[in-house]
Amino acid sequence: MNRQISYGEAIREATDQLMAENDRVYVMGLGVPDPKSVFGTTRDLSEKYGAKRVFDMPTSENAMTGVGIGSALLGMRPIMVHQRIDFLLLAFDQIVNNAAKWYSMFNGQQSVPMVIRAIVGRGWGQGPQHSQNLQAMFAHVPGLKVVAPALPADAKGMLIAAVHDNDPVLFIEHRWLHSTFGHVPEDMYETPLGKANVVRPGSDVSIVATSFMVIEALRAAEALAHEGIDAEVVDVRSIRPIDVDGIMASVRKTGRLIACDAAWKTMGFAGELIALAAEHAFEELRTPPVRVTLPDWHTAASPIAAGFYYPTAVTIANHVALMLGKSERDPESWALVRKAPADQPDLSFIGPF
Amino acid sequence: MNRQISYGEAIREATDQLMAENDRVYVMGLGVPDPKSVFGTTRDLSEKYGAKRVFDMPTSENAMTGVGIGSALLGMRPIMVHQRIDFLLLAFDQIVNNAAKWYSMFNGQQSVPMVIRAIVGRGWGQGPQHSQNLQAMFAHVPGLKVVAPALPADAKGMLIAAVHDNDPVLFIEHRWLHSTFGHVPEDMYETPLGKANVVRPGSDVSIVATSFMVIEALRAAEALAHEGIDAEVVDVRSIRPIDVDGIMASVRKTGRLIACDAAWKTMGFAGELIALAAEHAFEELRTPPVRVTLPDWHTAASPIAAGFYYPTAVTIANHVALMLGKSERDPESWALVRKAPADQPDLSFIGPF
Amino acid sequence: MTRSKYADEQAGTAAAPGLLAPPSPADSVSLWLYRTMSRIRAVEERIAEHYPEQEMRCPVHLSVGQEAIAAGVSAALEPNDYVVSTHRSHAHYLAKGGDLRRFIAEIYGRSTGCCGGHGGSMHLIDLSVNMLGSTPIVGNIVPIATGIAFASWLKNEKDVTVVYLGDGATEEGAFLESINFAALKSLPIVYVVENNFFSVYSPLDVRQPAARDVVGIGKNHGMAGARGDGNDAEQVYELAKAAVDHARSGAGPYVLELETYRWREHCGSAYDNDLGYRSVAEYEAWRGRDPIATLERRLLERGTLDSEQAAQISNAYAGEIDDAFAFARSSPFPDEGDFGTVFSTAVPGR
Amino acid sequence: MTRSKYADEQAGTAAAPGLLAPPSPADSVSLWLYRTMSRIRAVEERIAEHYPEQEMRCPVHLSVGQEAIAAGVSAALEPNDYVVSTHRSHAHYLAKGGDLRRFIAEIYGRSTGCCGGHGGSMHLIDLSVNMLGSTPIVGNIVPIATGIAFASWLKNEKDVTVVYLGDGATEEGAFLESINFAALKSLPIVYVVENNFFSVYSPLDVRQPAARDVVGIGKNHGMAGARGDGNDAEQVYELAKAAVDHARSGAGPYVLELETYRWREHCGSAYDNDLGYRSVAEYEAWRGRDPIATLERRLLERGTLDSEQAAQISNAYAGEIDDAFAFARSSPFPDEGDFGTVFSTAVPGR
Ligand SMILES: Cc1ncc(C[n+]2csc(CCOP(=O)(O)OP(=O)(O)O)c2C)c(N)n1
Ligand SMILES: Cc1ncc(C[n+]2csc(CCOP(=O)(O)OP(=O)(O)O)c2C)c(N)n1
Ligand SMILES: [Mg+2]
Ligand SMILES: [Mg+2]
Repeated sequence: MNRQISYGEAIREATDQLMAENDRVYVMGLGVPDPKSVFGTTRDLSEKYGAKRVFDMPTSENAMTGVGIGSALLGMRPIMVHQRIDFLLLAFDQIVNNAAKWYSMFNGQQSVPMVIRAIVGRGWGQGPQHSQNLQAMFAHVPGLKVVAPALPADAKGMLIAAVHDNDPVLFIEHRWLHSTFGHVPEDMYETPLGKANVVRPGSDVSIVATSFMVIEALRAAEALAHEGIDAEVVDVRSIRPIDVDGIMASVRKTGRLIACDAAWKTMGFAGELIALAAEHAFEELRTPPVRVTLPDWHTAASPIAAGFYYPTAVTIANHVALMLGKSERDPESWALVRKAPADQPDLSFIGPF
Repeated sequence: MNRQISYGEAIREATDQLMAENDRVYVMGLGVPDPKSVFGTTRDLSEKYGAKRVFDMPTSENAMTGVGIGSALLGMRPIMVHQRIDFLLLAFDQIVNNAAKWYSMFNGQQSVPMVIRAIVGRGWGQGPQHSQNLQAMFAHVPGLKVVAPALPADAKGMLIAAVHDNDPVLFIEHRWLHSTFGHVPEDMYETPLGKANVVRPGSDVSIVATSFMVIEALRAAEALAHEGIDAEVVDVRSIRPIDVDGIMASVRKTGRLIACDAAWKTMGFAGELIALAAEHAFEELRTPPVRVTLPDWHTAASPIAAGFYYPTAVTIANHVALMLGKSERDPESWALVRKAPADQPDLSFIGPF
Repeated sequence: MTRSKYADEQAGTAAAPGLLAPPSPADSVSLWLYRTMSRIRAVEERIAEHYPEQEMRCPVHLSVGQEAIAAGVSAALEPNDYVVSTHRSHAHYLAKGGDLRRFIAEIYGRSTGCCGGHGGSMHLIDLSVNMLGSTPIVGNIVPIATGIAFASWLKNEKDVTVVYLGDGATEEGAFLESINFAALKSLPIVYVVENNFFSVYSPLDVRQPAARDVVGIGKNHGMAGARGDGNDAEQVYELAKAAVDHARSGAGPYVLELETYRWREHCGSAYDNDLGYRSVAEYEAWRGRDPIATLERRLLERGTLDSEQAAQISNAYAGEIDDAFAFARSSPFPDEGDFGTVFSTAVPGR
Repeated sequence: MTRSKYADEQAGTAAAPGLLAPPSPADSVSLWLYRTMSRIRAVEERIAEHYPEQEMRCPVHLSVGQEAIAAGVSAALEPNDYVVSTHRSHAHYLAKGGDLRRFIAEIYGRSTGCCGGHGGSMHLIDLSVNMLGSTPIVGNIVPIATGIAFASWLKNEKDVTVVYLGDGATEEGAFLESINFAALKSLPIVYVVENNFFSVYSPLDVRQPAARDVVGIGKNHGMAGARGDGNDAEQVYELAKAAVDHARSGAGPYVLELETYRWREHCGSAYDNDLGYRSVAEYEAWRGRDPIATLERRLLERGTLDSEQAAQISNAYAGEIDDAFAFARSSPFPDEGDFGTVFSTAVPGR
């Protein structure tokens, strides 16, 4: 059976199954039980599992993170939900100093099985304080797992793996992925954390991408195929731990790396990928690796800015062509690329996000 | 005149001169006016400039950062002091969302001329929550300047430049540098932000290092010189903006890069240096670049851990030798390297820090 | 009712033509409140009208129904006093005298906007009237405000800072940290808590214990404070006047909790009672307490206004608003080169 | 004085040999308090004696002078109740029954330490007595404690959580956020604020307004609370008993503010009155209120103890302490391989 459901629904289903499986799982966050239920990802759960296990919380991101951690020490499995990852800036102390360290600083006597779902966005005038992708900061911290599935099946499988995992996991969802569809098995299953995934095999170049950039990378690869370029697309999935072996296998094979990440360039995850390639695939690299990222400035609210700010399939494909020494691009192939304003995932989307 | 003063005294002198120059400069922080005066770096300032301009604060790192920012909007020039950078985890929201963005999000109408001094440490049983070096997280954020001078003269010149600068500057001091001595001019002067510095010219390899790792790199270079290896040591000084041109000039010249940073490896600043080298010095690189960093785990309190945790001159020199194909090291040259327990800067140091 | 700096003339003495102009200090306080609220309402209703066109491509948080607080507090302020606010700042910006054209242009993402298109609706600023900015991270403007007041204190200046915050924002630790410092240093600041009983769709009772008392929390820091009806503009003005006078006199910070109600959806322009997060009866009860109608009734009773004048005022702002929207829509978008500068002091490196 | 679970026998009935052993539930409460405080004092004085040898290579924050709080609160707890604490947690750990050998070994950085050498003095833990840990980032254990109590609440368990925090920690926003949530959910938790008037060398008056009232802040969240003499162990016990009973009954959280004084330096083992941050007169006045001597006087007056027994108790712990130090010093350091594991669930990647 090839059941197609959305990424958002996959998250809801995983949560539902997790809560049914283990009564220690609870879900908290601003708006979790409200009528919009975090873009539908927690729909009906409070009705099904009760207000004690599915609840709203005060606007107290810092302490509420600590509350999750403390409860995890007593065996609970909290899933904390944030409509925007930006709000986690208030909770860095709890996440870095307590969640990420508890296991090792107390010599493995206790662990913190907590999942923090955090949504990142793109476009629609969010402006500088509601649009960041802070994964690099979290991925720097030993003891934290950070994942960012791109496909609905992985969203379900990795959320289940994350809740089953004994360590704190930051689970990053891109808002533009919620409405993407794909095959998702009905049963419970785990997609392993720490493993990248080759979503499109190819031989000429490795496009290694995170989260929504995987979608852009696939679009770019499709367009490039029409120009005779065979790109491999690797979905990073796990920002930390990084699947160095898996990703480097691709880079060693193609000898070319385009690292795509929808976050700031400097000190971002794309740079780490390039550093790893320089260390681990030095001999095989045929051209200088390239980062495709957000520029090093703050998101501006004006819709016009989206066009300058967000890298797309076109950006990626241009870089690939340049890397392969093709100066001319085939206009035909661009028919394949998404047509919508730069600040909208598709024309059906009505703001505000 | 070759006046030698300590790094800590250089900071005190710079602050004193800044406060005398401009009555908008004020200094706040836990312990700033107390008898220990933040390791002496704010000694006598409250007596000289009064309790209104040099003051202690509540243990409220988040709001007090905002207080600094708000006051800067009205033309004040706050210097905020933290005895450990770890405490800034509580203030990420104010630093990232407000300080770093105010200038661009309000279209350049106001800026935030605030300096945050943050001390990083090494050794002496600080344990996992009092020993971090979080510069990579801050260096990811557009709109923040992050500096980490290694030499007393730069400590003075860069603090003066930072307070004169109209943007928020995170000024990172390594605790083990406070008691190092060097020539420091008496007059006020600025050392430009955003510029690296070749502290030891050489031709065989570029050891690019931050903060206290510059001292270790110089020790390593000295030892290596006795083995006939001519290492260039570059003091990064400015973690962000990164002096890409200056640093890459060295890497292009030697074709070899050892990136040294006393912070976690993955997603750390050393990785960014290597990524930059792969992008900008691809043709010139002769060997895979190498990171010398802390390992990806949390500082353990036991003194024995310091020996496993902190990279030293020996670590650096071993990597250089390996990179240059020398498998044997000359034991003679090690007489040059510091002899003290791994958790102490020198034998005169008495804990606790 | 005491007089403010705006009250050089008696109520009702402002000439009819004045009624058609934007509120000005020549009005009596009550008339000024009425005109200011009417103007804010007219502006926001126009935003709501056009918002579905998807040309204002950024979130908007309307304060329709909550205008009395912005008006009443602003009437108590001197021009040099400072104001900062949150995601829901339209009313605060306008009441403080923020430029209408630049506000609308900002929502339209144009280069002529008050942030040149960088900020959008959640980052309003007009330095010419000491509206120093607004930010949408809940609670994070509160320390900034405290710092502004601290700078006044350091400089021995008498300007008062007002920060508007929601009931939700008082749940952030930054609020406690800020009032503690403000009380410690006796800073000239007024914390205006607009309690509209909701944070997005979450009612107070899922976020705060029933007994929670934000004025009391202030008192336990030695801070003066008061609670009042946020839909009664004259009451707000009286309370704000006392609070601002207190702060200006050097007696220290003040917390004012004002109860009110948001009519339209949390973010966006529609009505959202269909979502079921609040009862229609509750909503209707609050609509019955419309701050503008309430004050209008009083002014008619008092003879300050007649009904013709009232109608005139209600319609007085359409032209100005037409102009602001036309200005916004005809203004150019920023260029690519207008983005990307993150530093005020340029330095080498990247 | 009411009886605790430890009070199966009357005061004074514990046999003399028992006096030489570590405190046990067989004691009367007051005797237990006296013995517990004496033991903590003896342990910490021994740490102070050896600390200058620079073999305990980590910060230590002694609670000499503050023992009554740890003792009095712990006497009110059931074994299953949870405790967490701060940088200054030696007394809390010992009073809850934390293992002495593993504590000393931890300060010596040995593999036999309660954190295997990972934590040092600021991260004490003994799961066998539900001492769940301590952390030195000021205030950051408070939300953790609240979460532990929340888990009890979720599971409908009656265990009470106690979190110790300093006067400085109440300045962190996390404190407000935590009590708000605890009050919202009526969690079984007692916030024990040890007000020793200083944060490092900074007195209260540079950090908090004079009128600040932490019990009042709790009350403004509908939280019960009380203030008391933190140097009177029996009073602490009475107050703690009421607080713990309240929390256990489901009536919700409780805040207890207890005033006390640190005798030795903030961090380290020396005396530091020479620094001049506090007056010697103040220090001497507080030394005159030594919690151990105070209780001893009372017990002698009451005839619960005679002076010989008192002396016996004071000296009763030397052997146990000798043993713990010998154990620590003879324990091996961790191996290199004992470090570096940051995950409980191993996954591929790095
Ligand atoms: C730190 C943070 N958490 C959550 C949000 C999401 N959010 C946006 S507005 C809002 C409501 C805040 O409620 P309140 O302060 O009462 O203001 P109101 O919208 O009622 O005016 C929330 C929770 C945010 N912007 N920032
Ligand atoms: C967030 C943070 N800020 C500052 C410090 C430095 N610091 C360590 S202990 C301490 C004193 C805290 O005072 P209090 O809470 O009253 O505890 P006490 O030491 O008096 O027992 C401070 C400020 C810290 N550890 N964490
Ligand atoms: Mg509200
Ligand atoms: Mg204290």
